[in-house]
Amino acid sequence: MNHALLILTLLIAPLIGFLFNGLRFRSHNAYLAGAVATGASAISFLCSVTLWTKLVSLPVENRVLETKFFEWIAVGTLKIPFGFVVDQISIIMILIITGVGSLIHLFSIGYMSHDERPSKFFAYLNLFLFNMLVLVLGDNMLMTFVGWEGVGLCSYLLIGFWFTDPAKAAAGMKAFVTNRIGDAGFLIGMFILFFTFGTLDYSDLAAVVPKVAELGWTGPVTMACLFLFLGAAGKSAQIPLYVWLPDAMAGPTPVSALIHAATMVTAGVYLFVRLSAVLVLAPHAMEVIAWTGALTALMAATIGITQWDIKKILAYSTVSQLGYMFMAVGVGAFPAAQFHLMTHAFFKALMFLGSGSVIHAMHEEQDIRKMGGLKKYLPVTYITFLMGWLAIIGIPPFAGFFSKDEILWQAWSSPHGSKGLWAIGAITAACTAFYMTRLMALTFWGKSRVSPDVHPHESPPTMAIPLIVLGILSVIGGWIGIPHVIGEVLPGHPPNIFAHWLEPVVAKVEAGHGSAVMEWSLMGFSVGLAGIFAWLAYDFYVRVPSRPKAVAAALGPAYRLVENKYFVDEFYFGKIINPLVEASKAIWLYIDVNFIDKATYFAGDLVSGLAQLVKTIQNGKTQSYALYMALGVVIIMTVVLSS
Amino acid sequence: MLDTEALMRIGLGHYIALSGIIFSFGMIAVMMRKNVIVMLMGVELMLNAVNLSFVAFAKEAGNLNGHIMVFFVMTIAAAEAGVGLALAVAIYKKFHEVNIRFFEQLKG
Amino acid sequence: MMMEAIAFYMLAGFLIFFSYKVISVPNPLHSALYLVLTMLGLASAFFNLGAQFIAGVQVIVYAGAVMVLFVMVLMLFDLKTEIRSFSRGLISGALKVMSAALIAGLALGGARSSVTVLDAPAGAAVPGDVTRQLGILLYTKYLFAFEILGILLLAVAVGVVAVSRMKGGTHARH
Amino acid sequence: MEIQFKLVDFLLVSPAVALFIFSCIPLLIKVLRGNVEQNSFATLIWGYMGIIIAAGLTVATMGSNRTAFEGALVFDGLSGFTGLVLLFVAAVSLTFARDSESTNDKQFTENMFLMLNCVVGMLTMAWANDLIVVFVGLELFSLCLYMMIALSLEQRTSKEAAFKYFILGSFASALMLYGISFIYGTVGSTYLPDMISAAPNLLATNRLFLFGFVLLLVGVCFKVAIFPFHAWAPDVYQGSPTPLTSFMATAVKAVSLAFFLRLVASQAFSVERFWPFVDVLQWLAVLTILVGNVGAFRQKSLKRMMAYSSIAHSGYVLIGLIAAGIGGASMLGAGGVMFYIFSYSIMTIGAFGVLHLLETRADSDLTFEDLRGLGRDKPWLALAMTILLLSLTGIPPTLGFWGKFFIFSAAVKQGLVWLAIWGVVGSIISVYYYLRPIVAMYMEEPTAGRYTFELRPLSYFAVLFLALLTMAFGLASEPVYQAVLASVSKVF
Amino acid sequence: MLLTTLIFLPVVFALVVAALPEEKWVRPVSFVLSLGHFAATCLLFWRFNPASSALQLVEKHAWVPTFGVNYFVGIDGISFWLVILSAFLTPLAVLGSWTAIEKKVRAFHICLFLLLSATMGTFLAVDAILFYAFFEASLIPMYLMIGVWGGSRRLYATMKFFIYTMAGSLFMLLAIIALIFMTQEQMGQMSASVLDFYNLDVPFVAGDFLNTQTLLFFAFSLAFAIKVPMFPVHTWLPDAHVEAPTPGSVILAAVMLKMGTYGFMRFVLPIFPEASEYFAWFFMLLGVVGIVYGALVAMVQPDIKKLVAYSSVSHMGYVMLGLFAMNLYGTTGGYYQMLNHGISTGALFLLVGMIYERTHTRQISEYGGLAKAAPIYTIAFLIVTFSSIAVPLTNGFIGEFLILLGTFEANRWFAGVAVLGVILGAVYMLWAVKRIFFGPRGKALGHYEEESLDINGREIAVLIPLVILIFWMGLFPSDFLNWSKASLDNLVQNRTHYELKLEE
Repeated sequence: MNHALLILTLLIAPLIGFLFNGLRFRSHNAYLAGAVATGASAISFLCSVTLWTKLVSLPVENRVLETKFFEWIAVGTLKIPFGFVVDQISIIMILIITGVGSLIHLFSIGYMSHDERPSKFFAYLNLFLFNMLVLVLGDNMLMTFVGWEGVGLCSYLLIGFWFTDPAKAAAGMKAFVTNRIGDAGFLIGMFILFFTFGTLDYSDLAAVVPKVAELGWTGPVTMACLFLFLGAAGKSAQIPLYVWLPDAMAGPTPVSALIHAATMVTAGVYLFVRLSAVLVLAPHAMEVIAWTGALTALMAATIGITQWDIKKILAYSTVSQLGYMFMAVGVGAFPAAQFHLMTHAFFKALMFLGSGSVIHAMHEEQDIRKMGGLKKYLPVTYITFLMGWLAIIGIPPFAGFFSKDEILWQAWSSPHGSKGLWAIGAITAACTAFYMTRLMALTFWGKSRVSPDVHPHESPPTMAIPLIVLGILSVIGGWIGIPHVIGEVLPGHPPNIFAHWLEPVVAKVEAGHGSAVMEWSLMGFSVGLAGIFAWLAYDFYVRVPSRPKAVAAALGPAYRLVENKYFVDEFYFGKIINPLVEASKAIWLYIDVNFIDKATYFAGDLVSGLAQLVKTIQNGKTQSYALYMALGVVIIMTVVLSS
Repeated sequence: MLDTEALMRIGLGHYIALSGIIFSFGMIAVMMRKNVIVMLMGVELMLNAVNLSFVAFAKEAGNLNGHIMVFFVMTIAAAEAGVGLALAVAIYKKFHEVNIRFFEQLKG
Repeated sequence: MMMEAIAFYMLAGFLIFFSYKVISVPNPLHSALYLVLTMLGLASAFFNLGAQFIAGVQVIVYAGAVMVLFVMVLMLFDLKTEIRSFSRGLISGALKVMSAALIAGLALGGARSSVTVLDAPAGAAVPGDVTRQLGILLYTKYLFAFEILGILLLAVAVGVVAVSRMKGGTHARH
Repeated sequence: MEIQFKLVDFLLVSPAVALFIFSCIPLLIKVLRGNVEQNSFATLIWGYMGIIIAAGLTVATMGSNRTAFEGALVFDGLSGFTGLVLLFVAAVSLTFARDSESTNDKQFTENMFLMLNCVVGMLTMAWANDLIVVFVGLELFSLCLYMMIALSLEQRTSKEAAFKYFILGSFASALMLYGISFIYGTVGSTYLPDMISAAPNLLATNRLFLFGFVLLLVGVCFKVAIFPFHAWAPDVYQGSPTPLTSFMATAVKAVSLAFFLRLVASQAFSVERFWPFVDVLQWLAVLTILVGNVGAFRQKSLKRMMAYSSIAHSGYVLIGLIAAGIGGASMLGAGGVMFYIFSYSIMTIGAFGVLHLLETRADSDLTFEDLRGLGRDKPWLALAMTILLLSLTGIPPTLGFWGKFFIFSAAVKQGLVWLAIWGVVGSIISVYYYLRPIVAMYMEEPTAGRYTFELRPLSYFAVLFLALLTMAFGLASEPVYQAVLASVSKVF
Repeated sequence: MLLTTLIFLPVVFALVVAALPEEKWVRPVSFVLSLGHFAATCLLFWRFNPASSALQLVEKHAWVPTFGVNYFVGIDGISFWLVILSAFLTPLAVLGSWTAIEKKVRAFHICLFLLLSATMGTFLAVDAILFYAFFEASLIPMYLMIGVWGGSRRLYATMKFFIYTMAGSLFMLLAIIALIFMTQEQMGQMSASVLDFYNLDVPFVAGDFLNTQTLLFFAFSLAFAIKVPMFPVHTWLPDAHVEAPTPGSVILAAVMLKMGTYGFMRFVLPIFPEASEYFAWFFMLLGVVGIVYGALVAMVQPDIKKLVAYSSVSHMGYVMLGLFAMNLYGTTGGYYQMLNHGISTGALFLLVGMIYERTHTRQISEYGGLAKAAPIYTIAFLIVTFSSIAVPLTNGFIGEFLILLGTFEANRWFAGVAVLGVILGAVYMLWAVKRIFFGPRGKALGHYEEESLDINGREIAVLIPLVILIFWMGLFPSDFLNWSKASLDNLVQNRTHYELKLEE
């Protein structure tokens, strides 16, 4: 099978799954729908694996499998092929997408078995898969944009899947609109790039951009990167556009796992890894990205500490982790960003699925205050969730440790990085450890607070298997990216396979300045910090359950600020959206109805008034008419004779 | 200031002035009298004034077109009088008065 | 010259007086009678201007026939002196008088300023036998107009009869 | 001096003679049969015969470019074309008159007699080449009209209309006559070519002539209903029986405008002294358009609305007249005017015809409400009315569009763009009131069974035919325009 | 003869419909006839040569030769798709109004056919006067459609529609007349042919408003801007749309609005190149304002149809923006957006009409939960919504993207503001979708059983071609743009000395 056909199959399989399930959307047969969808996803995964093997067999410097199906848009010099490229970056992405995707599909069969519209759900899921694949495989920015909007669309559909609840429908809309704001930025970024470099093709861009760099003329590139970052911020939930992601938890939990943790939200990171060659030309933009990422990470992590909804906590955690990734992008650590993307996909998908399993077991209960002590009811879930927990708080040798530490180290050592960034990253890591442990503690440990009429039960195998697989991945997923300093001391000196793999395709930033000692000590510091805060959380929520309240009371307004998510939503609604709606109403009323229309009526009224005048003059008196004539003659004659 | 010489030398101007005055009286009758028959008389007066100026001009111009015109005008004036009076009679039959103020139905 | 002037001014005075009376007396019958006098005066003016035939026609047709018709109709109506013989409205009244006066004034002014005409010798060559010339003109150049005049009179006759026979007319049969 | 009658003169005026003779025949029959009204259809046939023969004779003499009676009459394209329009209009109006409640009574014979003689008067005016003849013709048709209006069975308003028209018409005639006397006094002749050749010179030097010329135009403006001499029109049009309104609104305007065209052909407008008057005329055109359109804006009575609209149309024609008068490309203006006369006559008489078909009583005064349900009950009539109204609005490809097109073209060509813009503004206003009948016919809730009566077949046919003509000549306007250009080519 | 046939065949069809013995035959016969007309129009795919920018299939007959007015029709790449669009939508309108039009069915279809004829003529006329004639004539059937078959305020709306449009176009008539005389001065003989107008040298003075070209430019622009409609002369559109019956709305939005933009492409840009360029910023500004304004106002509309109508204002703002960007991207995008708008807004109006037939309300507040009650309908609506808000792989995206690209090239600030339309478009459409389809059952759904509100086979048949086109146009824009490419290139590249040659 040649690669074009493989790529086609890869793309078409979910599409066929979508059409199959979409056309029989009324069906209640979750197993058939799930089987088809999962099958489609699995086929894609197989294709991805095959492509990977093909790619590996190619020489390092030319690991590209390209195919152009047809010319999509061709106007003037703008030539956009419907083309896809599999290279070192996209292969990782498609492996994650189809791999994790398949698992989540599998999980969904069980999860959605009692739903009213399983076919619809799987159709959307497949459609999402298709769009995500287009996003990462597209060989030019516009194709990426196609997928970019497409995944947004599917996200919209899936968040609002249970649309009869207005809040859920609203969440979907919020997600789409927020994404659209980003998309607008993406568009402008594309325009700038197009008119600066004359192409939107990734390979062409990579080829052309350095030449521009020689001119030292980077203004447009900076602007382009900032606008693209707006797009990425929308998609990947960064400040100021992160607000949609917590709300997006309104969707079914597998959706949260797939879209809002593992794949879609990382698209922004992917974009910048893809455009690393451009981004490195814009150091100012990188700085903005890094700091925004860091701040997002911190902010989301702090919010995570105060939340009670299991999925919300995970959502804020996702935002926070995405912040990490952007921090990595911002400091030029593209492989690190991509690496964290991958490990995060594993453990966050795992945790979401785990939470799904919990919610499933708890009969749609999401409030962790009503859980506790679930480990004895849900052993598989508990164990796998534990893996995820360890991974995310960065305990070696779990996956998260390697990727997160890599980022922190780069933030410290990269020429684009700074101590401040590192510090924020470290604080965030501490917070992460705290809120994740809190989550574990309240859900699985301690005393059960489950209401008596709920009888938690372990999930069926279709749900368990993905958990187990992802759990394993969360443990071992990081081992392909072992940092140099650790690799050195480990037996067999495992190299940083991941970084090497990406090396040919991402822009090189000059090596960090830092000694191995420093790296070790920072590593130790952050792990220690995580450990301390994890213990602290354990202490708070398991050993002395009364303490959190006391602390919260002691913190007072600060706590309320964080608990209410810094009032960002309130700010957006109160200060931007509602005024906009009111202003629109005012515009409609005062400009359209009362001004333009009134102006029209005024013309009518004017004529009407004149008509009244004419009618008054036309008074029916013969002698008045004679007078008009006489006056007419006199006036005409006066005018004629006087000149 | 009065140019007695010019005033004494009776010429066309004098007749034009006379006809103008009579014409304006006719106009005033038409425009101001309420009795339709007097209005008709006003029209006659106007036509007569015109006749005067025609005749005066005919003398001036030295041809008879003016006279022909006067001849026609007189005939037409007579016919007009006939028509007008017939209308007046029709009005009178209905309202027992011949006041123009009855004719203000059509307006606006 | 002098005599002519005096005669003209007397005539003019009478004419203006009579015509003023026509429009100002409240009794329409009196108006009609003043109109007769005006027309007679005009006839003499015509005569003065060398239009003897026209003057004759004026006396016979106008002062005679037409005015008889007027008077007859007025008698038929048996109108009393009108209490309000003028239309209301001070402003419109003023405008009416003013515009009428202005038209006369404009005519006069026009005549005054048209120097070429005014200074031309009055009473140039009017052919001697006016009536004959008139007849010839009527039967040559204005023959058609003359015929049309005939049609006009016929039409008016027919029309007036028809109007009179209408419901509400003098000769209505129902 | 020998008095000679030239046979050719009589041949040339034969249309008028024929009309007169045929108008007398039914009258004579009536009188000889004991003054009993004969079958109105027979009377109508006599009238038709007269008109057809007159039309045939007009066509036969057209293009001869002769003068008759020592130049008192002229038979050029303009008079011929106008004559044909007049005869056509008369034939249609006669049909309407025969079918109308207000005119088809015991006196229809007299009505027809008067109408045909009215046409005789109009033909005279169209042919006239001498102010005396002009005046006689004008008076003949005016007097006939006064009496015809008075003859309506409708008692009150028709009398009022007749009387108003009569008084104001006489008043205007007197003014015009006064003007003619000044012209005569200054030119020394009533012969129109004399006046035309003397006009440029005299206008520049002689105020009396200026005054006379203006008064003459005022007389014509009265007939055409140009502001401020328009005030009679709404009242008279509304009060008159509808067949007569249609006749008045079209024939009188046609002949008066044709005469106006002769006057502006004198190149009087190009005399510098006369420019103020041309300016005044432009303002009058604007005001006429505005007064007409604005006046029609809020009318309830359809006839009154149409009356105001006809004032507005006079304003449009006046634009063309000015364009024709100021020289340069006069043919465009003159052609536009004649075309407008033609198109306006067909549209307006058709629209009045529709109204007359719907009048069930002699004193009917239709309002917009009365049209409700017409689209359902009388679809073809409603369609015809729609076409005619759209044509009056100037929507292509109807006749009315070309009328406006030619007029505006002339204005644009002559640099009178501002007049054209006012014309456009007027047209926009007119859209509103021309569409209101369509709204009433099709869009408002119909009242039950209002139009269940049979339509008079002849008039019905005539209206449909007019609507058809409106469309047909709209689609093929070129032949008409060529004919029109040919008709004015000798005058300009 | 093909073009003449296309123009006048509908008139014949109207007569056929008028002559049908029984009213129940009117709908099927009209449908078949309109399909036949569409089939005839499809002959253009064989007869039209897309490689040439020249005017093709020309027919020319003298009409009013005195003024150089001819019956002169021809087709080029610009008119090509608009002609096809008009012909394509008419059968759909007939099918879509199968049950919506209850009274005077025969008359309605006659109007529809006459309208088709007029729109065909408008797009095919090459003679300015002929164009004007068709342009105006198209008003009448639409006027009747709104006025007779419209909603409760139909009289107000139809009057407003007519007067607004007429007001603009009359000034255009004056401008056409002036151009005709200009041909006489410059070429020695009067001609109303647009081809001759292109060769005119219309005097232009930059900076001075009262110069010939500027005045003529604005006279034309006013007529077309009202038709488009551009802010601030758009207020007739919401009223007209709200009151019009479904097929009327469809044709009005999909075809008649295009007459305005087509007019800009056919007349304004090539005849007045300097003035267009000089005032491009102004029209771009109006376009941008229209985009944002239309979107904002659409957002707060309580009535679905009004919302769609204001969305039209917004979308047409994009078209104008693209056209006045005056580069290849903008022009191509603008042109493509014209077609997109025809498809997607046409479909939206059809959809709104379908649900209105069932619930008899268009108040958004009375809806809710429709997705459960009418799933297929919801799917269709969503697809069209996504097309309308320009989600990639639907047609709307291509147009919007190219327009924004072109605008960015011409003026980045305008592009920056216009991009807001992308966001706001999503806001107003999705908010409406949310309120109509999601959430709990609304009042309007009343007593309807689950899924009983869903659309039937006929309605699905109406929507399927539109949905197919949405994706086809989104996936393979070249299939469409290739037919117009030569003409659009010609328009952009030779704008200052634009010329249209005649084929053969």
